Amino acid sequence: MSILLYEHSRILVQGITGQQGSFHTEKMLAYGTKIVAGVTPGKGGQRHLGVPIFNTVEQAVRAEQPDISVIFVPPLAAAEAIMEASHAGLKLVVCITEGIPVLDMLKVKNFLKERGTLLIGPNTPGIISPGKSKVGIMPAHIHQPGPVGIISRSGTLTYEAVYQLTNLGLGQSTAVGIGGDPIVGLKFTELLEMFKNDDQTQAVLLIGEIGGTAEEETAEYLKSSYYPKPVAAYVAGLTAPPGKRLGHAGAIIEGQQGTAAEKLKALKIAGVETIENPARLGKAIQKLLMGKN
Amino acid sequence: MSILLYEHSRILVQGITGQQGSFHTEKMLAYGTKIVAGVTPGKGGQRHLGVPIFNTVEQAVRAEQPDISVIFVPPLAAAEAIMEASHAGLKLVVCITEGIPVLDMLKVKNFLKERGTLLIGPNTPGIISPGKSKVGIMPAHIHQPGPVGIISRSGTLTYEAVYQLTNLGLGQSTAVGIGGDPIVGLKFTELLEMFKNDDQTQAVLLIGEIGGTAEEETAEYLKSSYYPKPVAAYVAGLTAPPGKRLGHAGAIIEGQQGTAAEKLKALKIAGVETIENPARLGKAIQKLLMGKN
Amino acid sequence: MLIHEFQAKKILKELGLLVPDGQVAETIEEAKNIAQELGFPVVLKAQILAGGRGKAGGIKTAKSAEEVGLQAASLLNARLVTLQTGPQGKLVKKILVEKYQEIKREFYFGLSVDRKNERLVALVSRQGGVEIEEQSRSQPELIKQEIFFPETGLYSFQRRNLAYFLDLPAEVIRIFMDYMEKLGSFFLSHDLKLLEINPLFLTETDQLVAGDIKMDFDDSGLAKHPELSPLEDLSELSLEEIRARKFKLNYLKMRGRIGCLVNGAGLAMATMDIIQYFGGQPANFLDIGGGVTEEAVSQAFEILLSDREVTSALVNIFGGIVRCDLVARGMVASARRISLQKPVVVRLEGTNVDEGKKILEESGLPFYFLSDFEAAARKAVELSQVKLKE
Amino acid sequence: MLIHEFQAKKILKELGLLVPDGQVAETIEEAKNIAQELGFPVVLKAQILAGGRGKAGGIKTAKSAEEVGLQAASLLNARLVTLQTGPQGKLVKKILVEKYQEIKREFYFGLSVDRKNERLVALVSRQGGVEIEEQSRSQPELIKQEIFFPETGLYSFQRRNLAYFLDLPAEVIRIFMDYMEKLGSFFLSHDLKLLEINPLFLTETDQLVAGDIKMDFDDSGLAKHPELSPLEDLSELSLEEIRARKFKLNYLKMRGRIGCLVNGAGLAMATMDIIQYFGGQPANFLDIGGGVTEEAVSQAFEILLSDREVTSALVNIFGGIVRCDLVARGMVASARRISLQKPVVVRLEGTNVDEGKKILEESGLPFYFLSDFEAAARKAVELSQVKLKE
Repeated sequence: MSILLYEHSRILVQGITGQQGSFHTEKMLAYGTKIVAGVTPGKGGQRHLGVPIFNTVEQAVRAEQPDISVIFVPPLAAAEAIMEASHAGLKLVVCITEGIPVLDMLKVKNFLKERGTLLIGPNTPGIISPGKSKVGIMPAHIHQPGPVGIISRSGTLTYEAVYQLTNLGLGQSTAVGIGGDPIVGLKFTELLEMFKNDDQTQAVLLIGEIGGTAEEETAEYLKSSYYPKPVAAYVAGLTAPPGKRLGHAGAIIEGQQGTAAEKLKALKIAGVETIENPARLGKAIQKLLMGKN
Repeated sequence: MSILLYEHSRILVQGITGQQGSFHTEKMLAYGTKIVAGVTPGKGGQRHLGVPIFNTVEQAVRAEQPDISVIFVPPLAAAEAIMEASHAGLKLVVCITEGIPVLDMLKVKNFLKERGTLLIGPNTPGIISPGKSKVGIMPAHIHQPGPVGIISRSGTLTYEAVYQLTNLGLGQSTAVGIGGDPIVGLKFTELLEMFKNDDQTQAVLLIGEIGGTAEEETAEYLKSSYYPKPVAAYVAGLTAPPGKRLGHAGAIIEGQQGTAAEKLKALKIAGVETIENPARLGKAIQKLLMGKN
Repeated sequence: MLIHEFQAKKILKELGLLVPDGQVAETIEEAKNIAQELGFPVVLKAQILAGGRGKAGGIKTAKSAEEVGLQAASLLNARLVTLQTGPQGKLVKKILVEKYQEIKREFYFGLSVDRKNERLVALVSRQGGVEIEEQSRSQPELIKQEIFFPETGLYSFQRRNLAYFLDLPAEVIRIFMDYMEKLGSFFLSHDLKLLEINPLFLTETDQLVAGDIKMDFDDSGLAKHPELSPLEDLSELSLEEIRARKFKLNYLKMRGRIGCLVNGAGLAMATMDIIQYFGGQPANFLDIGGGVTEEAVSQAFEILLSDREVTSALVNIFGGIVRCDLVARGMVASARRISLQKPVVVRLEGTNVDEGKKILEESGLPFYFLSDFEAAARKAVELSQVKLKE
Repeated sequence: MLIHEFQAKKILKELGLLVPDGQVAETIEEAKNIAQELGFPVVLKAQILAGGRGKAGGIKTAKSAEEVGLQAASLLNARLVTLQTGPQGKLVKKILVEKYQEIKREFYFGLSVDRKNERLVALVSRQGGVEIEEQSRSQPELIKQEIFFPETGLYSFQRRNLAYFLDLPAEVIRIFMDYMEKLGSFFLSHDLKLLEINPLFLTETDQLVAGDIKMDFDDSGLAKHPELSPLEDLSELSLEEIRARKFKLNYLKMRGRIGCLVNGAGLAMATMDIIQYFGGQPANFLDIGGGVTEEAVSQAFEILLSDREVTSALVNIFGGIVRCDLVARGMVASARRISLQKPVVVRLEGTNVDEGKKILEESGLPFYFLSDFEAAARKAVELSQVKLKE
């Protein structure tokens, strides 16, 4: 039945009247996402795109009981926006904003840990459960409902993967962008655990990239949990030079840590179907699903 | 078998070379307390009263594996001393120091919460399990082993209670001073829970005082837990004027909160044997114990 | 440590926040001059370290120099009795003369330590100028709070939550958020226990102005902030209290006839309580503390006995850290100095008790020794009711 | 944002910490003058934004003015190749001339973000001057770390733990604790990602002096600290990189022959990877980003095609936020400007793809359209191997 995001999920948009917020709220509404409230301090009481606006998340929560908040506020205000959502009782926050300082995110993580709020992102395209709801900025039309769960550190590369899958007739249960920053909320492992328990999902595609150790930890998790569903993985950046940031704040090989080769190796050892040709993301999953049936 | 402090408990003294630290370390050693290490930055490597000194708690822990740390450092250094002990892995800290700022203590409580360290005090005479070990500054000779657990916000008043009990031939399982400050570590309820599970303890004497709501919370706890052992309580300060601090930083009636009368009333309703005459602390317990047998 | 309204307002001004124009006067003449300079009407506010001044007539308005003179005369050097001063009231030595504010609304804003839950609380009310504890019971819907911690302070979204709760005009939201930020930082950096702005005025020109302020600093935190010590006003203390402070004695004057000298706060309270239990009234709370010197004991004893109301005394020492012989020596020294005439019941227990008793006995002074707590209390009560020999 | 050693040392000095006396020189003459003033011997250190200078010959000692001249001449305006610069090395435009330090011991002190565990780490080593990552594997017993968080910083007991671990002389313990406190505060207040003092000298006179410093600021935090922006040195960037930055393009020059223009960092990396997978070499990483303008696309395309090494290009756009028509318009504009002569393979998908294709087709320019990712990559590789028409 998909993970995190469902047909009935009630969505709050923080920063709804901004340029990005407006643009994507419109697209989300068009997809059928139930956007029940927006927050822009100072614009409370107005409506925007038909959605009621509140001055604070707390007021929005009281009036409209949203389940999920999606954040489109500028980078230096975004950490507070995440905490505000958590403080107001939201259990899932999706932060689209790119460029939040690392130290701010460390504070956010400590804040959320104590309150049990789940975070997706920041610097993520968001979440889509095709045919049900979309909370983010991904182009909706390439998606279709189906058996493949996707977890990705990248935006457009996820669209590429979805596109390949859809062209092969393979739909997606939920596609989740975990964000390209060094410090993000939910990571591969936590989402794999959710996909494990999701009936709709029959295989999972992981899209990693250079930097950090999230893929290595994932390999460890998959091995030790005897993960029951087939998993394929692609790791972008085999050609990336060390010490340089490649677009995402988190995509950087530091010292000897974070190379794509090491990550692929670890995943392969853990039994993951590793993909070297990014034009074969869909095909790899197709093979896994066929092998399964 | 007593609570918190046992015959074999290994004790570390922070601030062992200071005037207070020295004086009481000597008394504790005389009582038979197993003091295995002391900490005074800059004096590591020396010995004091036969006890090896270390520069940091961490070094002391590595070398001597203490179970409990007792703190005699000055007020503005004491909050850090508590955190240092917790950081180094100690599971129980007894802070004798009086005069730690309230905001510092709030930080300490947050720090300890995350690490699972128990704190007794600050501004406490400490803990004694008569016949076994003493970690604190109470006069040892008035104590004797026996069936009465004592939990008190006061120092000398506890000695008074112990003295009355001992004179009646009633010994103590463990006597714990929880401290006279507004923010302290373990409170009545947590210690009552420990006494509940302690075979040696057959009755508990609570000594409260004006200020705060610890006694009211205790009444709540006793009621809702159907506390199985008899409990007597005295609350000092029936004659105390409002808005004035009576010695202890925590002993102040603020607004309408914290009067002795209210506290006694709550405890009485909860089934506690309340004592109005502080010369009858021992007698009240004697009565309870006789009623029990 | 409580400080005066005018002191707290000076701090606010230094933080860049608004308070009504005004100055402190100690004489009627000064009050008139200040008022003339400010322009009329003005408000005269008695400066005492206790709340409840408004209801007690400690705050007056004046529309002319003449009125200022009359009001100032009625306030200055009078004893003001409010719900918080106790029946003896407090002597008014200073009045704050302020320009009268035209206001649209008044709020409450407070920061405090929530002792029970071990956290800090920022609280606002839509209607200030009233007693907040009472309001929180009678009209909780007017009140909103945000909890916070010293490590992180008030988050800006929390300040925004509070600001929007007050339904402030759009332009004032930011100002109030800034207001809260500055006060929150000051609270944390200076170890306050309580900071209340009540009322907080919203003026006709949409300015936020602190009508009245209460600031209570954590005594235990003062050692970190030596710059605050000049703010301490000892003039409201009794002479006995000032003397006791000098010797680091925890002393508090009460209204009874039986002086108490005890070590330990809990035992000192219990001693007061047992006196009342047996029908007497304690004349004071006195905890000589653990690190007391012979000289301090001697001072303490002298403070007790020189109280004219006192007709007997009860010394109750449970020697732990404190040695009974030291206490005895101190007592004898002062008893000799003031030639003891009041009956003193002595109960000594604990460290060096025998030596202590011996010293007292050998002094030849009229001490009554009773080792039983109850008997000692009864005796002290009994003796207090006997008329003193002239 | 990495800054130079001499810049970081200036910051340390402002924090009241010790660094060797010295100054920056851009010419041999300047170097000689500085050295004369400092007295001999001196150390000359090439100022480039990369580590590994010591082993690569970027740090020299000189005992006389003559030697300074020779060494400065060998360093200035030469390209220094270290393990961290890549094979093309970095042009040395400045050298730091410092007084030589007599030292007793050298340590390592570093503050960094532990990305995996989402916390901060303070780390010391008993033996500095070596590569710490390697040392942590080969001699972990020399190293001690304390973790901390931005809300609370390094506690003083943690600094004490680190100080005592280094077996510092008693008098130096406090100095080092103060050292760590100042740097810890600076790290937190200025959004650093990494701060390394390596080596940290203990001089013969028991002073702690920073031998070398690396400071890396979080790019995302720079907006909070406008005062830091003058520290940014763009002179080590290629002209292409400088131009790309101006238009907020994520561009990185590589050494291959196939230029890439992609939207999205992940897809851009994947595009590089697929080029290599089919035997080609990417000439660059280029993510035009989500909020790109037509002008920026046009600049990006021009940067690609004007690279002399580039023999073909692959444009891979998956239009989400980015509209294909906008990209197409930008491409056509620049292709016309520079009269496109290199073959360009174009793959457009997503938002407004048809309009985009139409614009490219109607331009009459020689674009190769391939909607399949793999086919597009193969074609780009194939074309890169064809010799350009003269």
